[in-house]
Amino acid sequence: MNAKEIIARRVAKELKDGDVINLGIGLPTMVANYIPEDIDVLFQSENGFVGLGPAPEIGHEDKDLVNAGGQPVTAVLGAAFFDSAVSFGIIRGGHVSATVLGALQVDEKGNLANWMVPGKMVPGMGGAMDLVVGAKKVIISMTHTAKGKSKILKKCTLPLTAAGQVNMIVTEMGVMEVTDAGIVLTEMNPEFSVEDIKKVTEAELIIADDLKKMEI
Amino acid sequence: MNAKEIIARRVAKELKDGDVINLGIGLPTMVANYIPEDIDVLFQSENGFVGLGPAPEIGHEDKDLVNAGGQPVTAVLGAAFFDSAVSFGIIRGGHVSATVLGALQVDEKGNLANWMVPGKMVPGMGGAMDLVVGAKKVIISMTHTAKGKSKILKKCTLPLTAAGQVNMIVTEMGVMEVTDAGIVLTEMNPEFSVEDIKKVTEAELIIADDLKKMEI
Amino acid sequence: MNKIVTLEMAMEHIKDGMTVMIGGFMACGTPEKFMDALVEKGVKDLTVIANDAGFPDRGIGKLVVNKQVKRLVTSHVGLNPEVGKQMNTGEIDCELIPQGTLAERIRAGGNGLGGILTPTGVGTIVEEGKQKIELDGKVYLLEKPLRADIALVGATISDKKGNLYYNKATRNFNPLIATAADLVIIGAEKIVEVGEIDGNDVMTPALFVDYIVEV
Amino acid sequence: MNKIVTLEMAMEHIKDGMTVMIGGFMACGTPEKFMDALVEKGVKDLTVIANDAGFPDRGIGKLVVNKQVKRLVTSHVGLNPEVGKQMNTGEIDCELIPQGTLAERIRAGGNGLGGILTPTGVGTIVEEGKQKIELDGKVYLLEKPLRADIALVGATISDKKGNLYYNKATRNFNPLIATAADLVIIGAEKIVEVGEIDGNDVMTPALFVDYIVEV
Repeated sequence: MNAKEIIARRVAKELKDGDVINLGIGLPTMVANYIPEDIDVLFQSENGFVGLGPAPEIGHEDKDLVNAGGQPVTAVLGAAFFDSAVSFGIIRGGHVSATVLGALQVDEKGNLANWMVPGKMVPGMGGAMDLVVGAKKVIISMTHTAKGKSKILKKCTLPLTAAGQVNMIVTEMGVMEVTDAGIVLTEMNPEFSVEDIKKVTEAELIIADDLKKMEI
Repeated sequence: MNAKEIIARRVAKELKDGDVINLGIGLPTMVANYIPEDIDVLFQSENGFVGLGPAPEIGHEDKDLVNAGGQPVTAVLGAAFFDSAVSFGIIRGGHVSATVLGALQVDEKGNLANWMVPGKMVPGMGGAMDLVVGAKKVIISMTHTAKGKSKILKKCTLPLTAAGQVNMIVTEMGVMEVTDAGIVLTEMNPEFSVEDIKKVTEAELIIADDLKKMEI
Repeated sequence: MNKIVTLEMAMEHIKDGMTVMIGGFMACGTPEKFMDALVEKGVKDLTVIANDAGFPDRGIGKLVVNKQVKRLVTSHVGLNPEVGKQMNTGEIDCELIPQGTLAERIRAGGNGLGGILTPTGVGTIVEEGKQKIELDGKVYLLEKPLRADIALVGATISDKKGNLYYNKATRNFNPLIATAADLVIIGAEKIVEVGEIDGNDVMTPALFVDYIVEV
Repeated sequence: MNKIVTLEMAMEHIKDGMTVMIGGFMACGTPEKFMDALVEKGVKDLTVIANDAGFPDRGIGKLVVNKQVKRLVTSHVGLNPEVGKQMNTGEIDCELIPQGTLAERIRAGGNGLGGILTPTGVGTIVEEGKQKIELDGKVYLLEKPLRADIALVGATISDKKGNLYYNKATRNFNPLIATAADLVIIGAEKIVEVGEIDGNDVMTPALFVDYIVEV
């Protein structure tokens, strides 16, 4: 199982029956593949609907039905469409149970940077700032390091997406919760040791008293 | 022709092809009866639709279709229904060409009082405050006096509905425009003299150089 | 998740002293069966947020007549003389709000906004106690969000998941209050299978809905 | 009043230097024929307000590639690398706004609000130059309304008076911009008789619409 699959499988276990979930593009999108069959989860697509389904078969694309990345998707039975003000009313108003997003950097205060690298990449924040502020739970799903460098920092150096909003970080190495005391490692992938993880994490890691094996 | 009919007929002449009009309850509602046949006017009902039609025949009431007074009405072909936020977005956003309302008092600054008499009548402002602030043109349609007392004052004494928003006043005696200089009598019902009108108007009346006969 | 419950089960959530938003405009679109059930249940000291006070024998008016409402936040009480009487005796506390402002404040409460700036009410007693903000030469009132413990929504059709459709003038405040309460209970005239309301025509997405009662 | 015009007649209203809102989300729901016509017409120095910059060969992106946009007010430009290039050369001025804030600012512009308070962007560079307001212990940014000279709206169906219906994800910013411009031009895939869109299902009432082009 590769790192991304480990992460997506673990994040999927966070979702509960009746949840409304917004998945970011890239790795977070993979979470949809691992939802337990016995629960009913609705995916919200910030471009204007709830009830996002999988990609259509080739030749069955509907030009009027795309996701927030502009890619053809399908809608499940019971989907509902709305305009962008309603869509972000749902997001900002706390009606999304959780948003799963990637990150460039996260820090001990729950700050998140995932929308620009000054002078290099300025794609715009799209809906990310609203999602991170508005969703009831913010789950960051990302590989633990980028080119060997830690992405979990004492303090973000890139421009923030939002201050103090991250609740949970899931990487291929483990699961971390952001608390008032700092970042707590609550689950660990048994392929790694605590020392392995600390070595590639710039932030101070608090090890949970009841540190568990990461369920995947 | 009684006073109310004179007023309603004259107000109807202010309306233009393509206008979106909100009529208050009571006298203003009568305006709908006198719209010229060659123009297309849509009536907005602040409880949530545009395309208000006349009252239904007895026995043909639709419980789901009432006006802002809770009375059964009909909808014209091409009517559109919406929620109260959209309804007042239309009103506050300047998308209503004119609102026609009654008044307890109007004054030289274009102030309007029509929603409460302290200690006596406190029905609530309903949509009146938004209508008067938001509509492109505010036309007050009312009998010139109440129990012999002037309703067109130097300064309103009752709690205001809105400050400085009235554009035009139509009574059975004439038509007045509210300008920066004060209230200008622009048309007069030939049954009255300028002196007759001045006598029952507490506000200073400026007489238009081209004072016309009131068209009804 | 089954959201369909009986009238009795739904009404159990409403307790003395709660803040309840109720949909409808002069009783059109108000879930009337919920009003009757609340009268029967006798729950009291309610704060009711709604467009108007209905009529004495119809809509929200029934709760007022039965003296179950301690505080009423509304735009219009003129068609229910009982409110005026109870205001005079001090039995009811009534806060009057311009209708458009009431709609926006509820929308703000449901949409995570900290407030909105409106020109409505400037220069009137509505501005008392409110922050005034001048922007680009125009003065606005800062109006704060409204939320409730419970929203009682009247819908024409609900599907089994809670996607809602309102007929004609019954829509009014119903979709707004459905966003702005901790618990949202629907009184639907008809419950249909999921998919029977086209996704384009859904006026309140099911994600806002907690319980559905066929009334 | 006949609102139905030809593409050429509609495009005559768009002049150099104007502010134009354009509907659509990554080109889905964007009136594509209007984009092509504007490229052909060569109108320049536009300020464009839209969710995103589309793709280089689709949607709003075409106007950027053809260097007709002086200023872009948007939430996302990541799928159109041409914007980044023109930002570096100073040919385009790009203001990035969180998507939900952009939607609310346009809605405020069309609904007569002086602004809205949002928690989005607090503690980020988005707050630079903006008034911060603390209410009940929470900090918000005061975001001001946006309006335009022209709105170019993509609709699936318009009736002959301009009542509009948007299919699925094409709705996005279209109903919002239809409220917030001095002149509103609709590119409709299909024009039907008045009454063919049920009044309950109208998503933009005709009163907002000035011109309709069948595209």
